[in-house]
Amino acid sequence: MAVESTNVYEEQIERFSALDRVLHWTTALAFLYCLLSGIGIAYSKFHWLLTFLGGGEFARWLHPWAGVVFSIGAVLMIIKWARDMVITGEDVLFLMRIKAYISGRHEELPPAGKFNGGQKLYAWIVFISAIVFFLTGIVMWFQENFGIGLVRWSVVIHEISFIIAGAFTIIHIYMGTIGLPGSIWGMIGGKVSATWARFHHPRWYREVKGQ
Amino acid sequence: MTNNWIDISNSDLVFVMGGNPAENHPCGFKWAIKAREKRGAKIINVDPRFNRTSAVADIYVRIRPGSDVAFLGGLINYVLQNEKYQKEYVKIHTTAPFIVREDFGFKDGLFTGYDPKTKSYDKTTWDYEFDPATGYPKMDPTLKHPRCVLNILKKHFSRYTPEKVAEICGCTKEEFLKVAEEVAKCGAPNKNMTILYALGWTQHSYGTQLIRTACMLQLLLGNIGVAGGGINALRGHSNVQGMTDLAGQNKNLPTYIKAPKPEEQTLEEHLKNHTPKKLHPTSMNYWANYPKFYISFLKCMWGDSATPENDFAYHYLYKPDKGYYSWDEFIDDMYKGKIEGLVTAALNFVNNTPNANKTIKALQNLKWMVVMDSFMIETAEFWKAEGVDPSQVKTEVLVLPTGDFINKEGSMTNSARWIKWKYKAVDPEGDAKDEYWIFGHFFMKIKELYEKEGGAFPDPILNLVWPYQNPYYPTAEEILTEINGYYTRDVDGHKKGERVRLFTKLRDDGSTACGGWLYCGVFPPEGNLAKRTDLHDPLGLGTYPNYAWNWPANRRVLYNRASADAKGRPWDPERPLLRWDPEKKRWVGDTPDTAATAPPEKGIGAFIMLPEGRGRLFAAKSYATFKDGPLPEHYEPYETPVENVLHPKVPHNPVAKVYKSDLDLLATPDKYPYVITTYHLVEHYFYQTNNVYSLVRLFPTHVFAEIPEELAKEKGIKNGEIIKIVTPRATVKAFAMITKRIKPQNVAGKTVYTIGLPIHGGIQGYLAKLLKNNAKASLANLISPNVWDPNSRTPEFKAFLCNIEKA
Amino acid sequence: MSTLTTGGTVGLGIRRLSASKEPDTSTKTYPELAILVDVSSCIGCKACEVACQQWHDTTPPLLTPEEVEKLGFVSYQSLPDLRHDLFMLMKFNEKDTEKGFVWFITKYQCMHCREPGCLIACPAPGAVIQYQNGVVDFDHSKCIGCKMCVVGCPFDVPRYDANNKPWKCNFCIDRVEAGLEPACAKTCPTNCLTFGLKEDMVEKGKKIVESLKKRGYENATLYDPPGVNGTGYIYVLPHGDHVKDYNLPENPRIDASIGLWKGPLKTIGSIAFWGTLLGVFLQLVLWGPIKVLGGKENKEEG
Amino acid sequence: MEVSRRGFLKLSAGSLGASVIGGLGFDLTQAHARVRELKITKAKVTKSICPYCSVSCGLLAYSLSDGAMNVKDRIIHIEGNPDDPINRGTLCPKGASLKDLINSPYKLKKPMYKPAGAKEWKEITWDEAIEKFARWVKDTRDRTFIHKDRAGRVVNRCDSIIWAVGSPLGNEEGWLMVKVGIALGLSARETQATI
Repeated sequence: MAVESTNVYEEQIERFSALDRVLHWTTALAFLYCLLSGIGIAYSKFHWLLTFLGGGEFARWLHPWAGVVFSIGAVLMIIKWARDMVITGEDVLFLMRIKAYISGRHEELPPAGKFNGGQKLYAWIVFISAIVFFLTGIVMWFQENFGIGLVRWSVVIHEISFIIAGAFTIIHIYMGTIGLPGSIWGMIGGKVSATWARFHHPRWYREVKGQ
Repeated sequence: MTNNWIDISNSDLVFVMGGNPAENHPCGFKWAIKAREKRGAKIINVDPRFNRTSAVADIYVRIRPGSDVAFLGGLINYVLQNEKYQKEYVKIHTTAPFIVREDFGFKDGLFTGYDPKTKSYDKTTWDYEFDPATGYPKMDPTLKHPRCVLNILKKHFSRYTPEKVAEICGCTKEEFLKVAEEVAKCGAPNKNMTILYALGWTQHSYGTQLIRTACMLQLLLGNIGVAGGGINALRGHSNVQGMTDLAGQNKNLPTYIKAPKPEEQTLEEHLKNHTPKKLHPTSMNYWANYPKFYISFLKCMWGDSATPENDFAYHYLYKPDKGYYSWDEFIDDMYKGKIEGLVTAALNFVNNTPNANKTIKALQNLKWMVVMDSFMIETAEFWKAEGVDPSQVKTEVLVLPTGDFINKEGSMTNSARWIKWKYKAVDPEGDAKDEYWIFGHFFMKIKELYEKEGGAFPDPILNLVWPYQNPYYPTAEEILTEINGYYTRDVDGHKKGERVRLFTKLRDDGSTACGGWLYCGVFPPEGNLAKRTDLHDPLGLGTYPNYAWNWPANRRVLYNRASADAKGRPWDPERPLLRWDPEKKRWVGDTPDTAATAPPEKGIGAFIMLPEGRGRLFAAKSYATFKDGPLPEHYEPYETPVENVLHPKVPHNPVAKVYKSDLDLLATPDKYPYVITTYHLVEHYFYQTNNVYSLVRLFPTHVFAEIPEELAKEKGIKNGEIIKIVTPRATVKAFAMITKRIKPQNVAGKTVYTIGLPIHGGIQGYLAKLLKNNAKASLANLISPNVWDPNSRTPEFKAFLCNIEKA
Repeated sequence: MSTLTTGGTVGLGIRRLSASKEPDTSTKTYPELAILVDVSSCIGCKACEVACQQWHDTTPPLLTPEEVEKLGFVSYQSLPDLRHDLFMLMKFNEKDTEKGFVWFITKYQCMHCREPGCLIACPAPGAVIQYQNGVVDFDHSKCIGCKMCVVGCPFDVPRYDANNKPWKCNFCIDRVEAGLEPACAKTCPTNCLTFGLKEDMVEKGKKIVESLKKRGYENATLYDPPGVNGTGYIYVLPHGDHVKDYNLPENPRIDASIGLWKGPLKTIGSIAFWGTLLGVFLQLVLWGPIKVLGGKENKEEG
Repeated sequence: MEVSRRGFLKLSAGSLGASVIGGLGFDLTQAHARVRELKITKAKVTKSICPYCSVSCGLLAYSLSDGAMNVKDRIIHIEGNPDDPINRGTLCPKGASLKDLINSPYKLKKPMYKPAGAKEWKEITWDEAIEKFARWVKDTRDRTFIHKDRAGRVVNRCDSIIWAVGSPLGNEEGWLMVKVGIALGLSARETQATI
């Protein structure tokens, strides 16, 4: 089992600015609420979840508003990070060797930039699903002004994008917390340790260090 | 109605014309639907508008408003020409064999005896030819004689050929023949047709004659007095039949006995004039008992002060000089300032009379007016009408709030003459009182005033029998006792005050008192039969003999003797309304017209109220003929777009009551080309329902006019737009409802458009708030013409002329 | 917990609830009820509409003349559409057809389908109830107001009020439970509405269709749409080839999207959800968190 | 529905297991729908007759209370009387909405009087109203009573008061009004049979 480095002070590199973090967490919280209340509403087995989200009616009321917050956040994210998230050949290679990544054999992986292939993929999933959620959500929210056919299929599409986005979000949350120790602080304090950066994002580390 | 509501389901053909029972009598119309379901009966509907009766009818024919007599005349002609009438029935139950006088005739729209100056007929020629030996009219049982009534009919209606009918009515010949064939089938003894009609026939300037045409058709087809047959007037209010019987129009005292004429100074003279003589040996001529009814009425009114010595207080009775004094002359006299006071109970004078502007103006000439109603009606607020300055109106108005049906115990007589009892559920609203209370207090107060101050001829008031335990608050059953009649002294086994069992027991020696002879029998000593609720129907024909009570004498179908042949065998064994049982030596079935034990051989005529004892195909002068002829004739409405094809020189009913004051203007087709007809909707009842939220809600447009699509296109009128309906008298504003249910018709070579205008406008209840400034101009009767049927005094609401413009 | 207890609810004659397991209802059986609407004897008098409104004490609006002119809505119909305070509506349609002028008059309300779109689409457990006698009713205490019932209903019937709760005809379940007949069926003057057991109503309907055919309406049909397994309101339509003109959907059924959404998508969703959770759990267990390795393993970055 | 002890035990192991996974042990049992109480169960019912058309449908009027004294009664529901052979429980739209007619906000509550030339109604008491009514009739009758007509014949009539009886009146109150009208010798008497 790998041993975490224990020296007391380690050089910290800023990974995310304050704005990035605020943006990420507002959107994340809104999205999380939408996901949970979505599950509560749509899946009868989890209807009990709504009692923790403010009760059935309140959750159904807040869900669309949280969706709006999430959509705005996602759009801002797109504006801010779309450039960083462009998937390159290396990222595709990274994804091809995802099995190595999750089993810790980093040496077989191409050096990752600020965001590795997985993170970029997830970003795009969030961006696209945000738009889909927003459009189908508006149709379902104000269904009187839309044809019944459109409303019915937007329910289906809304759920499909929920399944995709939901699954990847579970992975994202896992990797962000337990999967990669130390990365959560990048998004909370904004700084990561140099060794973390060198290990996970070598290319980004080199750029930051100006080499 | 000659028959009753449930009896309609015994019919083989339900002929609905001049009425819209699906909308105006829905719960009664179920029985026509049941006739179709039970017997495969057909429903035929003839109406200017495709209405909700037509929606369920098998055959619908559109005719122009006002052409009903032509259509019916055509049917009579078809039945006579093709010998489809029920020969046996016509021979023994109608006046077909009677022979008419030689000098009777009809030419160019006029019967013999017309005096243009007085615009009335000398009716001497409208009579039978009497046999000097017997004193009875001559008869020809073989029906060959050229002047027997049947042949007179054949000649008279020969002009109503199918082509002529199509030309006048605006329908096609084929449509007419299709109906004629169905109707003619009902001439067979085992095929009965029932006719359902209502205001669509009565509200014309020749309404009475129009209905007579239908009666004659039914007599020829042998459908009167039979189960599933008859002439069924679907009357208006829930108790209009009761009020027609008991309240009586001007010329009638309660139950059709007559008010005395000035020239009949003694009771004996009056009784002689009104006790008809038989015109056939077998006629029961029941009106011969007129003296018993009359004297019993006088005893009921003035009790002990009506003694044989003072002609039973005959002089207490008012003696009007006008023959028939009704609404039209009321308005005219008020308009001329001859009337000082008006007292109305549950009646909306302004909305119900034609040319309402004249009525509103007339009311301003009154000194005082008392209105009793449960809502604030337009009549009471005539001084708020359009163009009336309240400060100039000198009339003092008093409005007394009355309870409505749910706050009063009492009986109601439905259209089928059933007298049913109802109980009081709740007290009236606020300080409202019911009419018992009001008239109890009113009478005691005016009696007190006359006792204290005297006044003009107080005797009839002071001596009026007022036998109520609480004179200030009479109760329903005490009054019903008066109406039913009671013994005024011990006489042949009956105690004083004991209620009379049936009107056959009434006497003319003053020993019985009876407020309404027709109703005598509703409250025998055993108890109030109006309260009976026994649902047994042994005949299976819907007579329900033990449910409530049916005047006269609980006879559920009038003239039911005519449902059996000369030997007392029912024409149709399947529907044995009445059968002579040889063993029991009695009539079995519905209460018979004649005595229950009178054998058929004696041949007593079924039509017991008529001196001929038979159905009158010809209204002879010898007994109550009509002002406008013994036979019906097609006359155009007073405002008509086309000339009278049969006799152009006499287009309208020459004897109709038409008024000529400055406000009584008549429209002419050049400036007012469109025919307009007014009618009711199922969602409303006159104007009262404008106070009912859940009914006003049913029609979003509240006040609308139904405009044919083609006319709307021509005039560029859009659906839902407010339009003006213009007549020389006034203008009404309404929403335009463009419809396919009224189509243009080709009448006498001209294209005629018809417009429909439901009458439920006004300013009552929710309408004032909803229609705001249009409310006052939304009353349909502002534009109806002041033209009345001469016999029954019903206005011509159903066909007049107008023009329409965008508002 | 949406699984049904086998106790209380079935005892009350409930056949199934929205978003809940279908209980075994073999213990007590109730006859299926229905109302037959014989359009051939319907006079369009709206007595049913008034009786329904009176019994349920609702107050549908009075349109002002301005609203009427703006809507351009002028007809014998009382309002353009059903509302949360108008559970049933008489629909009028004047049309010249090949068989001459016909006035299509139809009583429109919740049809109480045997396969109710609202119940299937509704995600809230217990919000939509189908009784064993076929009546479908809403339970506002369970409803979360997500309007999926409107999406699911093939007849477009449920209407929402300001509290975001759905309203519709409930077959006068309170009257029916107390042994009375629904208010509309009782008041119908011409017996166009008949209330009774479903099989009796179907049988009577067929007999009326036969008699209509004899009277010249060749394509008279009995409208009991199989797409929703038959309905609680069945119609005898004299002009069976003009179903649309009667303002009735031609072939109402549960839309494929709802079937997809409530069926396969739910299972796929559950699989995806649990699969991913299992996946990350396995990663944690098999390879453990990907830690930053100090010292020798990653000497190549050096 | 409270889950009775026996009901709880009936939770078979299978469903219990599923619920643990599903609800983390939370048992938010289904409170099922309760059918609305029949609103007319305890109400007093009175048999009456619809005042509108001449079918005179029999109807059952349900009022607010069981008829106890301390109750201001009010109609809460009206439906057809199934035992009336003519309408057999059916009612048309007007009959079905009779409750709104009886409880209409536009019902007149007090006698009202409009003096000559006035612009608005004035409320008056019943005594004043009856007094005025009787006084007006007496004055007009006394002033315009015709004992003998021009030809010297006894006629005993008064032509200048119109006494109009509407058809909504029942037989008894209608006849009472006519009886008073005849006693007063009013010749301008009419009933609403033809308009």
